Parts: sequence; structure tokens; C-alpha cells
Amino acid sequence: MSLITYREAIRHALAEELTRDANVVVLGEEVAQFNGAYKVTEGLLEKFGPSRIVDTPISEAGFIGMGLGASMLGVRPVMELMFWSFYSVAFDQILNNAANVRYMSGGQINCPIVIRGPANGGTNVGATHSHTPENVLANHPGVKVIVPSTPADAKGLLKSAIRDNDPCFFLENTVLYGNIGEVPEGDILIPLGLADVKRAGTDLTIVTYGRCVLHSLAAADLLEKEHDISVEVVDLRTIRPLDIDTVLASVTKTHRVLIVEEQKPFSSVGSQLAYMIQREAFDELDGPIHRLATVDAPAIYSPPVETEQLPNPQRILTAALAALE
Amino acid sequence: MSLITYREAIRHALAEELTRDANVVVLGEEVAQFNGAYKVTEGLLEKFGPSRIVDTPISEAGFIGMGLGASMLGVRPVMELMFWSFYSVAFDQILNNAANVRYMSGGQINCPIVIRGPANGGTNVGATHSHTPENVLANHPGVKVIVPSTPADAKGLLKSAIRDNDPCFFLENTVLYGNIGEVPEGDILIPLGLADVKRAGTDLTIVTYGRCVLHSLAAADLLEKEHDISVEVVDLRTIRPLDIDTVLASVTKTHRVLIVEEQKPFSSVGSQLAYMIQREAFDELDGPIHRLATVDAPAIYSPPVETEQLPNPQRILTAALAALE
Amino acid sequence: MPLVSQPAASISDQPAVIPPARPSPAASAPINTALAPTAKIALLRTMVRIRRFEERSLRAYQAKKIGGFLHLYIGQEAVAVGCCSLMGKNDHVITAYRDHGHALGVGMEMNPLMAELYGKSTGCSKGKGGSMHFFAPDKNYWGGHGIVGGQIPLGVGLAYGIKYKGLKGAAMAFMGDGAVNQGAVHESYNLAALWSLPCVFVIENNGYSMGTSQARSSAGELARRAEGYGMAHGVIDGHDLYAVRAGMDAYLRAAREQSKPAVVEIRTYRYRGHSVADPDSTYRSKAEIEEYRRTKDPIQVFQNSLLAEGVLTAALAEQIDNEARAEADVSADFAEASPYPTPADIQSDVYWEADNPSQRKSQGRLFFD
Amino acid sequence: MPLVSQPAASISDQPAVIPPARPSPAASAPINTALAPTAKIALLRTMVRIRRFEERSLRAYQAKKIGGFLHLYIGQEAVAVGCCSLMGKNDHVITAYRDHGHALGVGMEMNPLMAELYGKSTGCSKGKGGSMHFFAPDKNYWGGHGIVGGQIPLGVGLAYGIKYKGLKGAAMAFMGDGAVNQGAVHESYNLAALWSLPCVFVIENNGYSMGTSQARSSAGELARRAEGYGMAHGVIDGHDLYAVRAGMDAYLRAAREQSKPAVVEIRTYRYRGHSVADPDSTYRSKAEIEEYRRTKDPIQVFQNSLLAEGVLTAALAEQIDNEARAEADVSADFAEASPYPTPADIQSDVYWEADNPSQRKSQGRLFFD
Ligand SMILES: Cc1ncc(C[n+]2csc(CCOP(=O)(O)OP(=O)(O)O)c2C)c(N)n1
Ligand SMILES: Cc1ncc(C[n+]2csc(CCOP(=O)(O)OP(=O)(O)O)c2C)c(N)n1
Ligand SMILES: [Mg+2]
Ligand SMILES: [Mg+2]
Repeated sequence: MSLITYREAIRHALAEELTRDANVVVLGEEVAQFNGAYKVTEGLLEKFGPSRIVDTPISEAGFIGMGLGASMLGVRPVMELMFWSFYSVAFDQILNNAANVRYMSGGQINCPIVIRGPANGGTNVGATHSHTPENVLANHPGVKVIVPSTPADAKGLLKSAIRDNDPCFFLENTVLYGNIGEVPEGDILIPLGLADVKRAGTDLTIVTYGRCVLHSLAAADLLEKEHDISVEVVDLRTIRPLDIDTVLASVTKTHRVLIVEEQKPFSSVGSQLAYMIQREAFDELDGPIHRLATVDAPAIYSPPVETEQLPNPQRILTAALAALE
Repeated sequence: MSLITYREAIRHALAEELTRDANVVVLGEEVAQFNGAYKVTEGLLEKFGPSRIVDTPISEAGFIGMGLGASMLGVRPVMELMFWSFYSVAFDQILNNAANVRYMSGGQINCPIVIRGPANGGTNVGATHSHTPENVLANHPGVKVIVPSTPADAKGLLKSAIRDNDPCFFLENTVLYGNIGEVPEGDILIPLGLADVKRAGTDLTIVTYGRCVLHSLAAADLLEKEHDISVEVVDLRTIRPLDIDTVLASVTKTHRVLIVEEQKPFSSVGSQLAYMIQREAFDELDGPIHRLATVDAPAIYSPPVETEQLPNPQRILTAALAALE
Repeated sequence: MPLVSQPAASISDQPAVIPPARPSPAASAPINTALAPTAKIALLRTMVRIRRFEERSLRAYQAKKIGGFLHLYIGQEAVAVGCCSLMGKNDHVITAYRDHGHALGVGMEMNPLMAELYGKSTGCSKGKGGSMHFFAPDKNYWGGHGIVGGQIPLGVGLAYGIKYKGLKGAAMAFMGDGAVNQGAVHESYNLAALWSLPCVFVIENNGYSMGTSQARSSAGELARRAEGYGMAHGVIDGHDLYAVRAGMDAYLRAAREQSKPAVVEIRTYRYRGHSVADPDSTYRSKAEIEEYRRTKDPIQVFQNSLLAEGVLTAALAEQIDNEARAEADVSADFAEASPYPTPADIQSDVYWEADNPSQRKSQGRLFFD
Repeated sequence: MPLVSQPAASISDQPAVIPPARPSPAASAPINTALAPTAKIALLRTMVRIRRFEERSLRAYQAKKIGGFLHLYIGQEAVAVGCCSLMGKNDHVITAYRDHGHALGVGMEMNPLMAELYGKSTGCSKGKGGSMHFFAPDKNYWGGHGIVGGQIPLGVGLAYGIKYKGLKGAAMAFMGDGAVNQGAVHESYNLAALWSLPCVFVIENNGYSMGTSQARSSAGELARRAEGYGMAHGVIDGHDLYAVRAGMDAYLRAAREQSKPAVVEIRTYRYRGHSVADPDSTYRSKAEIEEYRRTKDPIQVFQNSLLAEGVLTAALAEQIDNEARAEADVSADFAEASPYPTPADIQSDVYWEADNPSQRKSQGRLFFD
């Protein structure tokens, strides 16, 4: 165990997998010489050299498609999107080629590629740089979608993703990069598709993932202290595959659900969860499933207002009380 | 009233709006000289000339962005995507520029653009040509999303969309183009965001849109005849804005809901509807909301199997019976 | 003296006026003189098989045995056959939806191709891909892609993989003349040029993207766009298989040996509509098509050269043609007799992990309903 | 003789070694000789205002008054000011996220710009856009766009709009040297060339895209990519405002008068990191920056020319500088004193219809929770 940041945890995962498997390469804008726009890949160029750690031009469609093509030949590219927002210019490669090529070839091809980078709001970078596309990505059968909330999860899930034989989309968070947590050294592998109950409770289930896990835990503490309400916080960790069983087990215990997500509400991951929960545990519900999402508008720049647009502990607390009414 | 096809209804809407407003232009691949890949724009070039009806290169990002730029200056472009599937290569223009530019400019700009074309499966064109992106589109505040099921709706809604001052995405269906229906002549305008109860009933509400409306009506007939079950079919017509009130009114009457959609299930429009219905009409529900979607995989080519992958009357009938259990 | 004696079932079956038999000027290129007579006959045979396969598929389409799109390659055979004939074991190919010619060019059999068109589980893609999505990774053939230009970055990735693995090989990334206006193509040009990747971009310029002539969709000269990236480029006569081989050989060698990319425009022509649903009446004249068929048909041009070289006889040509027809008929019978996939097959071949459950490491639901 | 006498608060304030005052060779271009002395002074003033505005914003950023990114234009002032100074009433401008210079160039005031950086409701975009998203449609300024290259198709659309409406005008679409590798840019080149749209694409080549030098990101020569589309192209010295005007004037005229597009590379340099968060330590040397500052600073170069022309005195230069600093300080005070938007403002400016409820024709819910 060591206390390291979320950023370091990802870097360690990369370094360990680069060491383990000569087919792993890291490509993206500014990942090499500049050490990464968010310093995630710092030091990797020096350690692994320019054929393993590669700076790309600003050509996301081109280089992500290139990574996919290389993956078909057995290279295992880990591609960094400086922000996931830039998936918009590579969307065709991501969804038609990554998601469909196995199917269209009748299972003859698989693409062991990882695309990773931050996807979040909260740093006042505005509407074009704050997309959280986990719903859009997970909508497409053929892909896997991972959103870690802690350093240990980030490391263990990224290592699993790199070894996975399907295209894995790994969504990090610039606000979490500096967070510190206990992380096991060496080969920890957390299976994709395994949720984690980050806090046990009996009165309300909060289903969440990513940074909202931390906000939910903070809100749960307040709810306990100030309202004597016992909240269970389920961290999905992976959106697809989805560990719905852990969610349903929690609902069976608490009978009340609040979904918290940093998504635009319409057809979000939360929408999908709500559908599944009511469909599979209708009789366990003592009231409607509630949801707290990002206030429905493009991301506002104004720093103090952006905080209010996103889920935050206070908004979660209010939503939790409403869900318990 | 005249009996015309869905294709003709769209063509009439285009022709009428081209006549009414000199700022309206039609652009897209093969829309002019070739008369449209699906012949929707047949004859328009001859009638309105090459400055109003424009063939574009295969550059969706370029020409849709161009349409957006022109719309900022008051041109009112109606852009054809030969298939909506090709939105993948224009995604950045559609979502960052169309959806965000008004917001980022503090409301100084609006983009009166319509993007239209077919979005559907069912014609054995495989995984890259069968996307139904209404959920992905509607996820983004700032845009409007319309999916008409009948010739009359297609005409009335397209005319409203062309006159709308926000970006409107109009999703047609190649399978419906040849369908015939009664369409009022001249200026019919159906407001966006108004659902239509296409069939009244008391036992079960089917919420649906697009081609699935027709399948649902067929299933409803069977359910009536064979099972003496009275089904109400609500055609949303517009996904965003959404007429949830009409849906809730129906649920209050029937207490049972089946959502039918030609979408991949994860984070679909149906997911969103399910969330909203259970949230706003929880006490009206006698059982969980059911959903029938496309079988979760990329679109299969094999013709007889694709029919089974999509919603069809038989699958809807089975799902309806399950929803009533 | 029509080489083809059967009744004119389709336009390409009409007796063509054959120019006096003479060897193609490119016949004397070393890469072509190196060919044994049997190898030359094999190349002719592949071209003829492509044409007869496609004509058979067209009849099947008209009989409603095939759904969706069917983009025929008829008229362009010398391009795929010429290019694929140069492939070594580390060379790879990727193309767009007009992919039947390349599939036969790399050595795929007719049966799985026809079965794929019929949507049968014996198809090369198990009936999941259809006409636009033929694949044979075991033959270094990476499809068959439906989004215009979308395959080009994948092609660069094949080149990247070849180079990363230290192999001496080249990737050929085929596209149409309309595809050059997709942004991803230009991003690919820059990547290949910047990093010296062994990728030969092949523009099969058949003059039209659907109903739009090259002049109405593309400013400038197609291959010259490579200049802006400091890449080699050139134009090849795609009606002459020898010329295709001679021209491509240089680019492929530069790719394999010096890891140099290039953009090559191969001028060709399609006789059929864009897809078989295209009425083909608004954008070109029947006379134009006829003129190409009469003077530039790639099978005729090559046959003439082989006749002049003394490699081919009229009898052998006819035999090749008859065999190709018969093989196509057999493939249609095979396809007809094959089973469809079942609804239960819809969800296989989506995830590697789901298809290999004993090796599954992830948990949770992969599929939703 | 430093023109700027105040203490060296930042790198660009250091007394520069000024080469002997002499008029720029481009001063004698007709478009420049046509300028009245007051007009020349106004151009200098705009450049100085940009620099002082940005230096002030940097201090505000360091004091945590500004969030997100702040991409400074310092060093590039002659480009935006030179180009925007040529704008007629039907000319339009669009650019990327490094947009402060163009905003002041088209005549926006400092107050709404600084307030925008502070995220205040008095900002030009009501605090919704931030540094990357300045807009002033009333001044034909269409932003301020965050996705690299994403603004270029919009720029072509402005040109299309101008032409469609039968106006004699031009759109200038600015991008960086890194943006040329985005596919949308190439699609835009082709559209503009194919349809003769009055669009001048301006590549502000400051040598780097973030930490990547031009040579490490782009094969070939940037402007020459236009050749593949048969478009005019050229390279302009962006350190010399006169040269920018003289060079751009020709392209703008060709656009306005003959509807001819062009790609123009303007060579410039940024002194600051990519954004203020960039430690700027891995990809270029301090000496390189210093050399540019010493010999090519656009403000110094223009001042020197004006001094030699007898249009400017040292005293006036100092006055202009002092006024610009004071104006920037005032704008910071204005921003500081302005109110933030409220959470209730989050959902305005999303839909035209929601903002104009009396004219709303649609029904149903536009927003979700
Ligand atoms: C991105 C995209 N846009 C549009 C289409 C529809 N489409 C399919 S083929 C085609 C024409 C392509 O022409 P070309 O590249 O010249 O190839 P050819 O058909 O001549 O072989 C078009 C527009 C598509 N498949 N993908
Ligand atoms: C599509 C996209 N990819 C990546 C980024 C992140 N990014 C922002 S600016 C930039 C560098 C752009 O360099 P250049 O075009 O030369 O402009 P400059 O910053 O020098 O003005 C990058 C990579 C982005 N905003 N959009
Ligand atoms: Mg073509
Ligand atoms: Mg730059």
C-alpha cells in the first residue's frame, strides 16, 4: 500500500502495463515531451522512449482510428484524449469502428484499445470542454465504459482495461487527479463490471460513480450527522458492463433510491439505471426513484455558478431528503 | 386534404417553405441533380435552381458547420444527411456548435438550421447505416429533436422546424418514405413538442414514436382482437421538447406502461421516459414500466434476422402481455 | 470474335469491339515480365471471377435474395486485382463498401462471399456484415467499411502496426474519389507523412461519388493534395492491369523498404450505378459508359495483351469465363442452401469476452433490454 | 530609451533593445500610405491595449479572479489588429479560443471582456463563455471557439452567407498552426475552393500547438496545402503590422471582389505559455523567446516605424501605454464590481424560444431534471 494521487495511480498502471507487455503503447496529444496536459504521463517518455510514448498532432479522428487499426494487428494502444470532449471529432472512429468492427466481421476482429482522458466539469472550462459522454458511449453495444472515483480504483481498473480484449473507454476527472488515496503496489486488477459499496447504510441508496461518489459520501456524512439518516453509497465504477445486482441488493435493503450523476439529464446513465431498477425491483420501492444530475444547460463558465450547476454535497443532501419524503 | 406519401409530404413542406422564405436553402449530398438519395428532394432543383438546392461533397463536418455559420447570418439552411448515421463525422459541429453557440455567446446568436434525413434500421444496411441517434441528440440542451411517424406529421412538423429559431434535428425513416396518408394542403403547422394520441385505450399505454407507432398500432389491433385488451398509443412526435403531460395523462388512465422504441436500450429515449413516468406518476403505476427496444447489438445485416432485432408487431404484442402481468 | 459466347445477359456481356490485340506498354515492366504465363492467366481469371461473381449477385439481388445495398465493382477489376497481386505476407489491405473485388483479389472464395450477401451464417462475416463488410483477417484483408473515408485511419493504423512490429510490409488503404473530401482522410495523410508510415493510399477514381462527378465535388487534383504533406503521389491508368502493377510496385517498395507513404490515384470507371438501386440516369450518359466499355474494359484490355503475348488463346479465355460463371452459380447455390443466423445469434460477435466466456474476467451485464 | 518606463512587471515590460528606428518596408504599400497619422496611432493603440489588457488579466488570474483557461495573445498583436483593421461592413471574423486580440481588434470594449473573464453577468457573453468564448455579432465577430479547428466550417458558412445574400464581403477564419491537422479544416478548404466562397483562412503560425513545434505536428508546409485545392496561398510576416495589412489586403480584395478564397499563413510568436497554466519549460528555450521579444516584438516594430515616419513621439507612445494600462485597470475594477450570474441564469440563453416566451410556438418541456 502507498498513499498516492489519482494521477499517479493512473501513471503507475500505465508504467506497469508498458513494462509487462511490449505491445502496449501510449499515444496522444502532448503525452510525451510535454509530460501530458495534466501530467498524467509524466516521465513515461524518459522511461519508455519515443516508440512507446508518442505525441500526436491534433487529429483525434486520425490518431484514434490509427490506434484502432494497429490494435487489429495486436498492438495494444492506450490513447489519451486530452479531454473526452474531443471525442466529438473522433466520434465516427469510436462508434462505428471501435464498436462495430468485431460485429461486422462476424467476430473475426477484436480491438484491444483503451481510450482514456478526463471527462468532467467543475474547472470553468465551459461548454466545449465539459462533456461527460459515458451515456453516449455506453449506448453502443461493443464497448466498455469505466469511470473510477478513487486512486485505487483508477489503477486497478485501468490495468484491467489495458488487458481487456474489447475497446475500453476510461473516463477520468481533472478535479480528482490530485486526490490522494491508499493504493496497493504492483499488480492489482479490479474486474470491470464490479460495483463497490463505498458506504453501507439502511435508509437510502445513492447510486453514483466518478467524482459524484465523493460528493455523495460527503452528503451521506451530513445526512447521518444532521438528519440521522443512514445512506448507502454504491459506486458503479464501470458503466458497461454494469453491476446491476449490487444496486438491486442495496435497493432491497433501503427501498429508496437517489441516483447522482454529473450528466446532462436527458437519456443519461441515470435514466437507464432508473428504468432498470423500477423494472427489476418495482415491489421493493417505497417511492419513486429520484435523480440529481447537472442542471440542464451547456456548461456555464462563471466559476461560482458552475459549482451550482453540478451535483455538490449540498444539492445531494437536498435531493436525498426529497427522495425520502 | 390529399393522399400523399411521407416522402411527398416532406417534399411539399420543403417546397412551401422555399417558396415562402428566400432565406431557406436546401443542401446535402445528392439533393439536387440526383434528386436525393431517397428522392425526397426530387424536382426541387428544377423548381428553385442551383442557388437554393445545393449538392455538397461528402464532407458532413464541413457542410453542416457551413450551414451553421450561414444560419448565424440569417440564412435558414435545411441540411440533408443522406443517413443520420453520418452525423458521426459531423458530431462536433452538431453538438458543440449547434447546441452550444447560443449559450457561449450569452444568447447573442441563434442558429435557425434544420438537419434532416432518415434514421432507422430495417433495410439491411448494417451496423454503420442504422443509427437512431435521437437519444444522443436530445441529451444536449440547446437542440430540438423531431421524429414523425405519418405523412401529415412529417409535413406539419417539418414546416414548424424550418420556421423555428433553434437548431432542429428531424429524423425520418426510409421505410416510411413510401407510406401514404391524408395530408392537409398548404400551411399546416404542427407545433413541436405536442404528442398525439394515435389510438385511445384503457388497459395499457404504449409510448412510442417514429415507425414504432405503426408497429404499435398493429399490435394494439391484435391485442384488441385476440386478447380483448384496450391499448392507448401515444405518439411523442417530438423528443425534445417533450410532451410528457400527454404521456402522464394516459398513464393516469391505464396505470400500465410499455415503451416501444427503435433504439439501442442503454440510455435510450425510453430510459428517460421511464425515469420521468415513475418519478411523476409513481402512484399511478400498477406495475413496473416495461420497455421494448432493438435487441442490444450492432445492427445485423441478415434480412430475416434484422426483422427480429427490431421492434415488430409480434414482439410488441408479447411485450404488452408481459407488461400487463 | 467475341471471347464470350453466351447470350448478352447484362451490359458487360455484350460482344465488345475488341481493338487489335497488342501487348500493353506496361507489360514490359520488370514486375510484369517476372510473371510466369500461369500467373498471368491467374490474374485474368481473378478479374473474370470478380465480374461473374458480381453479375450473379446482381441477379440474386433482383430475385430479392440479397438485401440492403449492393455496390458493384464491375469495370474496376484491374485495380483490386493489380494491387492485391503485389501483396507479400506483411502487406495489408483495407477498403470501403465497394469491396467484392478486393475480397476476391486477396484470395477469398466465392462461397462465403455469396453467402454473406444472402445473409447466411456461412457468410464470411456470418451474415452480420453484408455486401459492404467483407473481412478476411487471415488474408490480411481488413474489410469492407461503410462510412466514407472512415477506413483510412484504420489503414494508417495497419501501417503503424507493421512498423511498430518491425516488419517490412505495407498497408494499402483504398478509397473512392468522393472520399478524399472527408476530413479523416487528410488527418491520415498528415500522420502517415509525419511519421513515415508504410501506407499507400489508393484513390480509386471512377469519376463519380454516387451521382456527383469529380469536378462537382473536389477542387484541384486529387492526388496532388499529397504535396501539401510532402508525400509522393502519382496517377495510374486503372484500366490496364499491367500498368496498375507497374505503378503500384514502386510505391509499395518505397513503403516496405523505406517506410515511405504515398497517395496514388488510379483512374478507373464503374459501369453500374453507384449501388444497384441507383437508376443511373441523371449524371452521366449511356454513351459515356459505352465508350469506356468499348475501349477500356480492363478484362478486354488484359485479354488483348495476353493474346498478343501468346499467353492466352480465345479458347482458354472462354474456358476461364465459363468456369467463373459456373463457380458463381455454385456459390449462389451454396448460399441458397445455407442457413440463416437465428435471432439468438444477434448478440454474439459483439464482445470478445462474451464470445470467450471461459476467459471472461469482467463481471456484470454486457447486454441490456 | 525604453518607450515603456514603468517597472518590469512582466516579461514584455522589460526594456527592449530597440533596433534603429526605420520605417517598415511595407509602410509604403498603398493600403498603408492611405492611412492618416491618426489612424496609424489608433492601430498602435489597439495593439498596446491588447497587451495591457492581457497582462492585467494575467494578474487577475494569478489572484484567482479568473477560472479555467486563459490563452494569452501577447506577441501576436499585429496579426489580429492588422487583419481586423481591414474590415469593411460586410466582412466577418471568427477565431479559436485565443480570442482576446481579435475581440479588441474588432472594437470591443475592455469592460465586457474583462467582466467575461471574471465570469460576471456584465461580460460580453454574460459570464457563460469565459476567455475562450468572446462574441460580438454586432461587430461581425463570431467568437471565440474552444474545439481546435471547429470554427473553420462556421467561417466558411459566414462566407456562404455573405455570398448568398449577394454582398461584397469576406469572412476571415483564423486558426493556429496546430489546427491545420483537423479534418474539418480540410473539408472547409475544399468547400471554399469548390464553390468560390469569399473566405480567407488565416493560419496564425506561432510555431507551437501547446508544447508541440510545427515540425513535430505537421508534415509539409502549412499554407501549401491550399495548392491541392487550387486555392491561392501565401505567407506573411506577422511581426510587422504593415506587412500584415499589405499582405491581407490583396486576399481580402480577391475575396470581396471576385469571391476568391485563400489560405494565408501569418508567422508570429507567442511569448507566454499555451495557456497561463503551461509551465512552458519542455519545448522551447527562454533564449528563443527572448530573441523574438528583442528583435521582432510587433509593438516595438510598429512603434519604431512610426517614430521613423515622424508619426509617433516617445512621449505619445508612453501616453498610449499609460492609457492602456489605466483602461485595463478600470476594466478589472468594473469586472470586480459586477455581479455574478445567479443559478437561475443557468438555463437562459439555451433556446431562443425559451428566451422569447411570448413568441414561443412549441410546446412541452425544453428542460429536464
Ligand atoms: C460519411 C458518409 N457520408 C455519406 C455516405 C453515403 N455514401 C456512400 S458511398 C457514397 C459515394 C462515395 O463515392 P466514392 O468515394 O467516389 O466511391 P465509389 O462509390 O465511387 O466507389 C456516399 C455519398 C457514407 N457512406 N458515409
Ligand atoms: C479537437 C481538439 N483537440 C484538442 C484540443 C486541446 N487544445 C487546445 S489548444 C491546443 C493547441 C492548438 O495549437 P494551435 O492551433 O497552434 O493554436 P495556438 O494555441 O498556438 O494559438 C490543443 C491541443 C482542443 N481544444 N480541441
Ligand atoms: Mg467514385
Ligand atoms: Mg500555434
